[in-house]
Amino acid sequence: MTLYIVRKLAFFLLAVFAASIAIFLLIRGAGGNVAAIILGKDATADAINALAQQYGLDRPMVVQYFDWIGNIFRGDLGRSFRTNEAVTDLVVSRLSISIPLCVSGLLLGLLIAIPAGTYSALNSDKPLGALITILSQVGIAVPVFWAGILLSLLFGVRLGWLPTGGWTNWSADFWGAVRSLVLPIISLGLILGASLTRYVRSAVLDVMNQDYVRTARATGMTRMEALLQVGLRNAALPIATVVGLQIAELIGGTVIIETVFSLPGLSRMILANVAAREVIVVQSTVMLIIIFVMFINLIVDLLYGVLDPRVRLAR
Amino acid sequence: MTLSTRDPILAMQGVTQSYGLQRTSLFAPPSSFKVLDSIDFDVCAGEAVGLVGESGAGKTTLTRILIGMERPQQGRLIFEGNDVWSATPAERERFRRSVQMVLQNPRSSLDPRMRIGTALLEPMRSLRIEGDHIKRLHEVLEQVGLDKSALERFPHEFSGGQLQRIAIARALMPNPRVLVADEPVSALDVSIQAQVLNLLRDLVRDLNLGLVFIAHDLSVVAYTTSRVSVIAAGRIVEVGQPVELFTRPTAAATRNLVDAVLTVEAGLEGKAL
Amino acid sequence: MTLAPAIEVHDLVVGYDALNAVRGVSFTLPRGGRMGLVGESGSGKSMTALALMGLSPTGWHAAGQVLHDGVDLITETDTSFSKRRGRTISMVFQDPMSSLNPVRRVGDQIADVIHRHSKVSRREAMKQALDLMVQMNMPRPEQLARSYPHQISGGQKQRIMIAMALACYPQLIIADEPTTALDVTVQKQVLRLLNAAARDRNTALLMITHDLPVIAAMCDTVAVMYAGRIVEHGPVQEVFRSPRHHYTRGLLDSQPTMDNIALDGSSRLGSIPGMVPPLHNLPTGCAFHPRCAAASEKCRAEMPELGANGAACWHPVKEKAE
Amino acid sequence: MSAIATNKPAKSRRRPRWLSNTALLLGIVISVAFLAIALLSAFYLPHNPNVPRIPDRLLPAGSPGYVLGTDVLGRDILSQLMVGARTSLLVGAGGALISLIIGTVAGLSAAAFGRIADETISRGADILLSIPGIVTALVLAATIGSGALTTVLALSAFFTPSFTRVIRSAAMSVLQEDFITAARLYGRPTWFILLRHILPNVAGVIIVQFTLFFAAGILTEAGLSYLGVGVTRPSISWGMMLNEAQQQVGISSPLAMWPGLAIVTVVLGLNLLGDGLRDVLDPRLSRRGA
Repeated sequence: MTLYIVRKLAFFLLAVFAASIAIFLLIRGAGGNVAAIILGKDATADAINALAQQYGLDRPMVVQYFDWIGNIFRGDLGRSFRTNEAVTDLVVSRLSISIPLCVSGLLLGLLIAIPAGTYSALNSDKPLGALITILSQVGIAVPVFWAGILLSLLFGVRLGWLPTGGWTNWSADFWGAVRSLVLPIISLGLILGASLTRYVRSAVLDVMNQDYVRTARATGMTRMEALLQVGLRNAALPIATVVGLQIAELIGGTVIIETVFSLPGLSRMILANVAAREVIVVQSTVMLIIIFVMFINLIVDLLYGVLDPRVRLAR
Repeated sequence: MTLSTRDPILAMQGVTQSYGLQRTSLFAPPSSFKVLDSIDFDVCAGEAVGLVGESGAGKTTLTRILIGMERPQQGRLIFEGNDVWSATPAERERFRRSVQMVLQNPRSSLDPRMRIGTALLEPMRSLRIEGDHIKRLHEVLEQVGLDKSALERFPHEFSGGQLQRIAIARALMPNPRVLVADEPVSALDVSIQAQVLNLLRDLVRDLNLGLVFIAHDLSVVAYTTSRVSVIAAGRIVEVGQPVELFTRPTAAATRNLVDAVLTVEAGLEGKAL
Repeated sequence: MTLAPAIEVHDLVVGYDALNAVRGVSFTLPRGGRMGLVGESGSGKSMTALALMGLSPTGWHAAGQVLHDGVDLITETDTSFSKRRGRTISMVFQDPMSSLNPVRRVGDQIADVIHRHSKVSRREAMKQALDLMVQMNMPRPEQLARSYPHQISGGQKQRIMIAMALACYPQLIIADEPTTALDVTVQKQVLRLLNAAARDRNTALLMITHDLPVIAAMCDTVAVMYAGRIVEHGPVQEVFRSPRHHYTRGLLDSQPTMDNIALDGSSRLGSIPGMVPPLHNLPTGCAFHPRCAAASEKCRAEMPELGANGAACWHPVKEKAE
Repeated sequence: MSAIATNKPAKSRRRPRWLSNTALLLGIVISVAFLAIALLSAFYLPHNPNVPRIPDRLLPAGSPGYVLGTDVLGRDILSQLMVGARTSLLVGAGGALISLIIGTVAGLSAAAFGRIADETISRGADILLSIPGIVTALVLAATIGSGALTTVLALSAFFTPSFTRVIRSAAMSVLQEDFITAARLYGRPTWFILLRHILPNVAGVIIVQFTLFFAAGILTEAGLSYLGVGVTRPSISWGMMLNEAQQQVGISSPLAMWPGLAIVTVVLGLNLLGDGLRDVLDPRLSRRGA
């Protein structure tokens, strides 16, 4: 297990390193002169050079890279060119929206998917089982923003129960903030739940066809006991893997849903910076998101190790 | 018996093979494991020899070396008197044509997307063998007892026994001198096993083939071959005629294997267990 | 007072959609009796076993009558059947590699069975589990009990499986190819264990296998299955010494024996021509007729029933062929 | 013997048969209709979808000349939807096709060219997989600017690692078959085995995955265009139409319905087609059922 953890940690660091180089090269390589991008088409050569000097963009690439990555690990994401605000401060305040949204969306998705997927795996010939299969198939085809639009149409506009957008700060109006997040979370959770349902379903189907489940039943477990005591415990392994893979999708969904409901989260900030060509800010915040996803994947891998004795007790 | 004029076509001499093991911990030195230890093994024309042993005894590695898939770390693989791994390209080509193999699972050993006719011609094309391929196809099909109509069909249209015949036919296409059969009947039904065993015996006799028959079941090997080597923990522990091995096993591994054989007679007499 | 048989099967039919893998199988196995059910792949022997356990795969249906311990198992609900499985009727499966729960320690898996069916404490169940492991000739049971399945050998896993099957002193154990997946040299040891343990407990044994020598060694009676039906049924000594059905004859002739080993080219294994017919394309009449040398027009037209001679054949083998 | 005698339940029991058949049929009908409309839009449109006609603005569906009405600038909705279908087709299929090509080459290489190649490609794919597609799109939009081509690039970057993994694992299972060993034995080189044995046997998987990634591509493209970092005018995308509708007229407008419905229908159709094809083509499933 020690070796397993070491290996996974090493891979995490390697992955972060590789991804950071990729992002850095993509922005420097594909984008050409960063200072020129930031200043736009009409900038004079002098202004571009001045900016390049100010940001150290005229230094060798290797130096710039290590300077940038070093700062990220120190928690310094740089400053906005236009407003001169520290990006780190901006990010922190915006994470107070994005993280609850993202995590609750995932939890809701799992809360839907595990029972629904399990039920439809075991009762594919019953009407409800078939209905779940159909609904998840349809749900996968619904873009998350359209789900958001439809939900706010129903609960916001038609019924007037919940806000269709906007944000009050947690400290200013806690319940108001919660109310603002309900519809975004439901949209995110429903759509994520639809695709997770399929994975849970196939994991459960797969596990329930295994010989050891048959053994469990041959030694006196009912179908339900075999499912709960043996099946789900084993299905947890493939499901954990899939959840890890879905994190990247989830981030995409979060970005979109923040836009639908005009929530001033992290993604809105990135979008604004993309529009404003704040290349360096985009580079840093994007890297932050990638580190987050990779960290979650690391956690999932370690969890897998704990769940599976074949991994845990391996050399 | 042709034992007096022993002139092996294919032989392994003093072959030793070790594999590195995965480290047991981060700081442990890498260790290695001797899979084969000074193996001598050979087969002559018109002779069927057997190789038996439990799983993990080294049968697979021995087979891989015997057919030239793996290079021996120590010792030599000799074909028609030449060391295969230091032979001229022409000699190696001849080795590749002359030593063919039949694998355990017939359903897996034929590409499901390839017609039987194409599959049978594959060795000929790959080994660049000249001649009338169609004539050869018909010859070989007759040798294994299959109809010409098989050529246009796909593997899924055949039963396991028929597929094993097809796999044997493919191995015979390049007109080999040695046939290596790795557990050729263990994936087949009992009533089909005998068909394939009889076919192999006929081929040895009719084509003057050298047959190497690898299996875990001593009784099946004994029926098909005239000389059996017993392998255990990477060493050949005993060589002899099947009857001798059965009646007077000397090595412990042989005794285990003999003891493991169940027969209907012994069962009926209440002496089996 | 005579005890009811361990199991009594009447006209069992097991199928999937319109295809039947088992087409009317009947037999009776007395208490403490040993019966072998022999057949090749596709004969329906494994489906018979699963149907008796009420564990037919999803989508499969079983009909007929299976009397055991005073009830008809075919009509049992999952809940009440589950109180019997592992207690009065249990099963040993073919592949011990995949038949144990990979995420639970093997000792716990045995103890689970005991704990579930007898009202003893967990601690007591574990003690009995260790006892069972000792009876299964497993060295250092305490240490082994703490292992996960992937840490022990195939032979040890199958001993664990047998211990689980025996744990509650069942009336009947169904063993489906219990040694096929094991290394040759451990097969006999496992058979010996199963043999002795069943005898000690007076447990009836239904051996399901393609391996005639195993049946000869373990069983009193044998039923030979072909294409979903029993084609010959009788005491092992009679059936194997002088089979009446041509299929049984053919199976026996294709066994390598001491006689064939003397390789002088004269002795040859008998073999059955052709192949096992697929379920969806069974021959008319006697399903074996296309492969049978003695087949006549009648065999093509009418399906024979099991006769007084124990064989379902219109032209039974006359006498001992030897 | 063991492999043959094991009686695993038939995999075809994954869902009721009537549902599978209806689903495949529906998938075929929708996919064909979608392709037909996308192609038709290249030759015939009721109106120019980019020319504003202010007098005709916000006409309801069924208005004379405007089957589905007009938007806030008086542009014909139906024509925009038709062009949107073409965009979805080009961007979705383009992204799927590029990742198919790279993914197949990479996946086959990982499977066939030894441990170092496998580790490099597989770990590389793992790393790329944890970069959200939307992030790639944002970075590309920030540097080279948004547009249909950028979107195709972002989709390919996002899908290629998944495609690689699927092809790799399919190829791995084919590689374990004995006919590969046989081919090696009679001296076939690796490239030949890849082309002649592995590719035909994973072709089903490739087709199925292409269909599914095509659908995912349409969905992702819609999301990016909705955010304004995807397709831009004069190209038209369903996601972009939704964004405009929401910003300019508010979400209660029927304008927000049509593009959404179009996306759901087409993505559903392609997914159903892919799943149906999987039942028919994927040897890993069909072989077990035999």
